[in-house]
Amino acid sequence: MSDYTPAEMMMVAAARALRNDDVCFVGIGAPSAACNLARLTHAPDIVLIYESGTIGARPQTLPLSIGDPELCETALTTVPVPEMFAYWLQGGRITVGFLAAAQIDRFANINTTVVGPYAAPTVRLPGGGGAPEIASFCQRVFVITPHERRAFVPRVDFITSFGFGEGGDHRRRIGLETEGPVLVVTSHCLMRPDPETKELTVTALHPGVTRAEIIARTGWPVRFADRLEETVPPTAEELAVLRELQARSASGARSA
Amino acid sequence: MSDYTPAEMMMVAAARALRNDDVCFVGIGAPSAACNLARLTHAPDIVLIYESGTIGARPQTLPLSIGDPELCETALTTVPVPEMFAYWLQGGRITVGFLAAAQIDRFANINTTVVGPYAAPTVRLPGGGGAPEIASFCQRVFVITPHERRAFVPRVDFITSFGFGEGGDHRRRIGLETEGPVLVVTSHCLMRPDPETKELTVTALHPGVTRAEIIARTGWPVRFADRLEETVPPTAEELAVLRELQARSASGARSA
Amino acid sequence: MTSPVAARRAQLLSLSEAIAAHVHDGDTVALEGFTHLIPFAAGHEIIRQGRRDLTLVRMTPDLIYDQLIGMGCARKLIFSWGGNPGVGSLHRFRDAVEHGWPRPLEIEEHSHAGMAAAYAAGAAGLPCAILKGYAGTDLARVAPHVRTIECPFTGERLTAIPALRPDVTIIHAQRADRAGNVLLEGIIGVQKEAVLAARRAVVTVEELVDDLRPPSPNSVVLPSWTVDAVAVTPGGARPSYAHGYYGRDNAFYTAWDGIARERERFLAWMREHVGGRAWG
Amino acid sequence: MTSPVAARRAQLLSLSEAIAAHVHDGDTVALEGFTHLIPFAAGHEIIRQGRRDLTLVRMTPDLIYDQLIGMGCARKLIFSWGGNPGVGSLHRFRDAVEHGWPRPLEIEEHSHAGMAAAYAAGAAGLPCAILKGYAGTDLARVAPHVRTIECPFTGERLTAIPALRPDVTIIHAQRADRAGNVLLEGIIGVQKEAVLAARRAVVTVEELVDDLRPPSPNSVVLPSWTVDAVAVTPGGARPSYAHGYYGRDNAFYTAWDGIARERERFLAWMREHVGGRAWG
Repeated sequence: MSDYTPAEMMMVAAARALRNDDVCFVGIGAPSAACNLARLTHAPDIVLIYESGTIGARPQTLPLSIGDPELCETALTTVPVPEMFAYWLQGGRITVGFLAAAQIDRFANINTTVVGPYAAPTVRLPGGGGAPEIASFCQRVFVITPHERRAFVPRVDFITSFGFGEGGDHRRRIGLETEGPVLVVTSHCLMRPDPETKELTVTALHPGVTRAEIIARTGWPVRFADRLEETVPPTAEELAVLRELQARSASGARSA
Repeated sequence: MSDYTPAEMMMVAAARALRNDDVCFVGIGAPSAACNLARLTHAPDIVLIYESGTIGARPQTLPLSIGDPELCETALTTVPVPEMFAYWLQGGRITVGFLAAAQIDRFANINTTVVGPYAAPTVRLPGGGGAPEIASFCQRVFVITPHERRAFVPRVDFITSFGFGEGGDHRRRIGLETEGPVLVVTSHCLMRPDPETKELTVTALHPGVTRAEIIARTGWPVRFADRLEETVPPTAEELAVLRELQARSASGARSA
Repeated sequence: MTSPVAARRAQLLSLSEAIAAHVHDGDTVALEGFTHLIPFAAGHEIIRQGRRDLTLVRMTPDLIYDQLIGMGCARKLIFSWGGNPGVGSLHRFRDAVEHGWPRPLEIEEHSHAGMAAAYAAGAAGLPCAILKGYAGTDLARVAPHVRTIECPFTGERLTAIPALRPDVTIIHAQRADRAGNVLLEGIIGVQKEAVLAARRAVVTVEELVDDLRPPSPNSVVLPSWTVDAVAVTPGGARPSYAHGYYGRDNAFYTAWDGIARERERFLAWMREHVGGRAWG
Repeated sequence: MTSPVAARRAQLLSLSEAIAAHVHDGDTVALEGFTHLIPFAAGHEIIRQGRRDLTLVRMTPDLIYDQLIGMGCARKLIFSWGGNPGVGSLHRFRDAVEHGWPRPLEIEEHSHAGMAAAYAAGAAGLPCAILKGYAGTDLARVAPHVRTIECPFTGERLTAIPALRPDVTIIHAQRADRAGNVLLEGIIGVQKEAVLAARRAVVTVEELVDDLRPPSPNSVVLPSWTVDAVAVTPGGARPSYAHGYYGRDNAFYTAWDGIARERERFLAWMREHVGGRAWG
């Protein structure tokens, strides 16, 4: 079994959570890598949707933007952006939405808007984009983000995308019928919401990762599942496909 | 000057009211004949829009339905029906809308829904279709209809398409910013709303038509303009183009 | 944990199997196609299978609903223009509304603008659509489904219409590929909205192909996972038309006026043509 | 008696003429194109002509608004995602929001869903859009332009967003014909809505052709009478791309992170490249 990085483990673990019959709303970066890795391994029929309007895209390289030419060229169809958000996302046709996070809290609320107060931020982040409605209207949300203490905070500075709010049945109370963030894939572990409280709980450690590391990298007193599993390391095939995909993409990004 | 029918005079008079820079929302039948006659004579650049979504159609025959193949084949572009009504008609991009009427009253309100009570009609007519919003959102509305007493009634049984309501500033009072039915072209005359009261007033008689005939064919004590004009009879060219168009269409309608 | 949405993929069925599986007595059924691609063959199969108490939804009922209504399949009609385009009345529709023959027909009437917006709202998962239409009309007065709503920014009064959510939408398209993806082109009407607004969708197609060959990245394609059944039905839109396949039978639309005017002649014609095949 | 709508026909102008005629200090200006067909050349001409106090509208500000903001053209930004796609921050946008350099920047922030719906409402002549979005978000809490409205049929609480109506929308398209009709294809984004929502519209195109050759009856075509000016501007979308003409310059998007990080290097780069031509 070959050597691999925590980032590779993260993308492989996220890819494995996808099913062949999923319809995914894909973000750029790690989510796109995970979705295309799944498509090129165990989920050949998975449907990938990018918010630029491309439905059923099958890129051979990882797009740098959500509107790269290859997405449209390989898509089953391309629709206008207002239609994408109205008929396809809000219409409830997406099974899995991927989100990345600058900050995520113990109830999987996500901040990609500001660090500090909204009116006078110390760091102005890009903002919501498609994320707030991905969090509301996809059947399930997978969060994929490196496990660093500055990202895993007790309470986000700004709720860009609603996870479980203050926990419990908060989603239902505000009228959301979807499942929300059922899985958080980090560079070091997998977290899932507690069935009752909805607090994020570590359910699997990636190979070689200790509880102490997770505790040190998490900004709240993190809980671990009673039956804590160990993630199966990336297979040679998973690593080969992922690295090929990223190599092709890197060369693409260099060329004009 | 060749002989012609009242229906031909009506279509020719309607065609003349159109300008080369008009954008017309076209209904089937006489309106379509008038608009295409205008396009093939004095208004070659006129834009014809059919509610099936075809924009800039240039049919060589008169369509039987508003969705005949030739409309799409000759159109500049074809849009979905919801877009047609939202972005193009409600969006205020149409200068002239044509309406026909089963019943029209002295304030140019139009009924194409029922004769008799709505719940138990003696005659069930097709209904509104595009007409209610054509009447609201086109800059100007032209009504084209044969002049028969059963059609020109004091008060319509049902307001399918709002003209001037009870007259005066009724349109403004209900929030309509468009001009409304500024011209009614019949088989026997032209009528225009009085600038103040908005009551339909005869402004021109077609050649050979008498005031007595108009009075006999109109269900209310109809008023005549002080300066009553006589419509210029159809020219040889107008008749030739109109008859050619209708001949081509008739043969089209016979073939499968 | 997979949602029903994901598991959904179009099945390739015969027309009779597709109608039997997806159209039930009492359903709200939309057969859409705005003068183009009207799913006549599917409508005839519904008649042959003797469905009853249907709520029929169509912007322009056209001849196909005149036939379904005249054969007694419908208890209610939701529509926006009920005529024979360019010809005149739909006599079976009129007979049902004016005389309750063969049975009374409840109607829910819209304008085209309102009904198109209601389908779009259904496709978008919204409970209602807003528009500026129906100003000053008696339809706004008599129709309980036309209400007003105030813009929270300008205070402007707008019209609200409830979203349309048929139990099943049936359309006819030019072609489908073997995965069940569907393509339509030409006058596309309100079909995408009607399919996406419905709980189930059945599509009849002219042909099954290996490659949809969409003429542009933006032609209307309905992915396999938005459709429940595809039935290959060549000529399935006649006497309406299929852009690129066959023309509109305007002569038949004109002839229908005479066929449908009297009950007996209508019934005889239906027995002869829909019991068997409708158009050669 | 002819309305302004009818008289309107696209004029063929040079890019500098088009910007001078249609973009004024203080205007609300939308340059749209969702990663594809971003009108960079038009944005650079606005910078060269020294426009000030603009309210800039764009779902994804992208590099072009980073440049306009960094050069001090804008007093306000209306947007829904302000990053360098796949790369990271827009440093000039951040500097303006975090430190008010070169001048304070007021922001009106949306989600993509809300902003796309706001353009569509503008195109449809509605005062507002309704959607189910923003549930539980702090944006709904801090943004005065996000309000709630109740469905008059179900009582469901919906989100309302005011319609977007720019003074002028500028887009880049593949081609226009000599009558001024415009065609775009590929990822079509929100351009149709942005053009139809605006009081004025300027379109830069790769080429002028005798026949638009629309690849299907349903490609996105903007009729001449919906556009005020067409300016032939080959390469006008670089470093974005024009489907069928040239690819996206991903390497430049990556390089921009270094160019824009420091004020001095940014200013030097702009002087050198936008004073003259931006990309070879």
